[in-house]
Amino acid sequence: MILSEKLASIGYWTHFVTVALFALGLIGFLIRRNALIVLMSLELMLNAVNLLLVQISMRTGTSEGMVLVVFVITIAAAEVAVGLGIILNLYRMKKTVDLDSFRSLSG
Amino acid sequence: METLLPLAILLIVSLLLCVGILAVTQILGPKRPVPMQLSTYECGVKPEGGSHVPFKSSFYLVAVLFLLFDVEAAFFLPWALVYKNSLAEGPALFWALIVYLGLMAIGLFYILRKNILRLN
Amino acid sequence: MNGLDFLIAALKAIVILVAVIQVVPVMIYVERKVAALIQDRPGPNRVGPFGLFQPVADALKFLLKEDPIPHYTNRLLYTLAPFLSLLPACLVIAALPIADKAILFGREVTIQIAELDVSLIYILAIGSLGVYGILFGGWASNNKYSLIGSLRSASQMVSYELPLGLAAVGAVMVFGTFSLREMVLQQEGTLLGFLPNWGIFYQPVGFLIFLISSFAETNRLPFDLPETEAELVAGFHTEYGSMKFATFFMAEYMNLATMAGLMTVMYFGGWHLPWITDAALLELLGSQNLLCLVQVLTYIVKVSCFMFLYVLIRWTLPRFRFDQLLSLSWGSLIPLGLLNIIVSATLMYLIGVKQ
Amino acid sequence: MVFAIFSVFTLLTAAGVILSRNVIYSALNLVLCFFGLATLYLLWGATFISMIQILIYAGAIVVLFVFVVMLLNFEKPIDQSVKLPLMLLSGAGAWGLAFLLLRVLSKSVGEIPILESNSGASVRTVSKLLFSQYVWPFEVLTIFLLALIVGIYVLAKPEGEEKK
Repeated sequence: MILSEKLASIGYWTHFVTVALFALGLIGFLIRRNALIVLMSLELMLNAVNLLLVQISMRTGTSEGMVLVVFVITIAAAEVAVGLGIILNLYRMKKTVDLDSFRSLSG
Repeated sequence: METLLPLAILLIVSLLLCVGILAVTQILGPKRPVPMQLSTYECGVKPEGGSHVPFKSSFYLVAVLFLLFDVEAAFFLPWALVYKNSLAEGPALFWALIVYLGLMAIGLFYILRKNILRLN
Repeated sequence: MNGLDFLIAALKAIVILVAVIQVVPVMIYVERKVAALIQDRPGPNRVGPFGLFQPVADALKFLLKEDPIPHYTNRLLYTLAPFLSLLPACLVIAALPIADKAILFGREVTIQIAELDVSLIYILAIGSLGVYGILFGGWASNNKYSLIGSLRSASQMVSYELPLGLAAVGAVMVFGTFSLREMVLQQEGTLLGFLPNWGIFYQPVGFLIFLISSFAETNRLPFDLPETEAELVAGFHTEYGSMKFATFFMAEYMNLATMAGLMTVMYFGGWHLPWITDAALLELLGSQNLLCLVQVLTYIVKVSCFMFLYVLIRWTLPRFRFDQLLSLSWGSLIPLGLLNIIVSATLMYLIGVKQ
Repeated sequence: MVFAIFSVFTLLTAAGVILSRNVIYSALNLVLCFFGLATLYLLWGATFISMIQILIYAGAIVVLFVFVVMLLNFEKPIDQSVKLPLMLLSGAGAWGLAFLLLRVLSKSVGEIPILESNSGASVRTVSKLLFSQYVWPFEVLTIFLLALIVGIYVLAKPEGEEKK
């Protein structure tokens, strides 16, 4: 397949994939109460952003988008490391990872 | 695209191989389930307690440190790719490495010093 | 894209995959024979001449065994786990450049399944997916021994991925490319007039780190903690039997072959014969396809040497303890890998300045 | 065509992540989802990002998730009583937002003309850019990772001390 043809496939359909991925992440973030799955949903949203960045990068022929993706991946790794550390500590206290049971900060 | 076609075929063939292995054992193998065979194996002794042991956070620490260092090691790869060709343009990349590696070494030294992984 | 393209692609993928799977029976036989030799007993000698058909008998036996799925296990994951470890092992061979070009149906075909420009990272990345088979297998078995075994083995695999990556960085620095094919092409000829121009002479420390890590990465003795028969029953595959059990072993042997192949490519000149360039060899042989055959044979011989080393070491060295294993990786190999990078960078910089 | 297959695969597995009752299935779906995304990048020619995606996301981040799932002991499943109105509300909200985003994207990104020769996105140029123009953000990121190592130690320390 020639290049322009390949790039033509980065069209409306890819926008749909991007936003659908983001929406799925958002829904998971909102409806699930398991802290681990909430964290995973967060990852899905970050990946939707990555998808968009790569898309723009391929469209414009510049590398900035890719560099940003590398940074986003690092941040995602950091977020997961700390997030899971916190979840482990919470589990140690409450023996559950149900987000509804962590109410000690609310009034 | 042309380079990806053999890869796609390899993926399909490997999937077929997996399905094939599963199917062949299902067809050829006899089925004589006995209760003892289907229970948890603990050296022939009756299974004791639940199967999920209380966790040790050292496993978590290994995994999380792996994650962080994997990210850092992954950054070395693009650096190494352009290093050889950048030598003609001056030592900028060399100093970038020194700073980067210094920071990474501090991190590594910290975990070894604090004995986070309970090595000794 | 036409039918011929498709045919060539399919041929490449299937032939190379089948060839790599052949490593499994050969290794079973070699391993048992060498074990017998070292332990001073005859080894397999009943099936066929010199017991040569023993692997076939083993395979048949595995296939004809009952394949129970114990209660208490998570059926889906239990069934899926062996294939989660086999699939990456199959996919990873796509990036190995086995030989240069052959003439097939009147066109030039490279003997490499996928000519990616990032084939080195491809192997590292897909190889790192192999850990899921172990993790899910141990979890789904719902057995204490399996769970602990899989956690330990996964910790081991992830700990040794780092030195593997760092050693690879050294090679990337020297060759200035991620493409394994280009790496091999750069290793033609001689170094200083009398040495073959191989990666090991540029990255001796990197090679050592890579070799040691590859033992751990493929769960071989002296790092076979997943299978410590005496301590953990059998580690993560305690509850597995029949062909599912064999599938884990297939994946292990295929990973072994990939690691040996990768070392050959990165440090031992891939398909090149020492001291003779491809052009001179082509003149000698007269045909591109014959040259390709010689290259494939060279590659296979080099890989076999590594495989034999794996077998020898398995039956000569004692096993490491778990904390020794972790401290070898985090306390020795990773710092050594960083040191290797910085020393190589400094040397390259100094040589570059002098020119 | 191949692209469509893998994007549908990605979306299905993403749905699997948020809908699975068992966390371990979510993790499995997450791996497959990241694998699908990596394939999409590969199909577009962004090979380096594709491999980094597998190496770090599928090979490290989800491994950490699976480790935590294996270490925690889930006796009773959570999420049994998700209220239906809440679910519908959040679903509708999210899809509404998605629709809005889709419109915005096709108006903004969709208008960017597709370059005929996109040599700009090769591995080499990405690496060069990362280590020339973006070298300072990059070093700051390293300091950030260093801080993270210390943070992780503080987070996971107490249990380690009890063990002694």
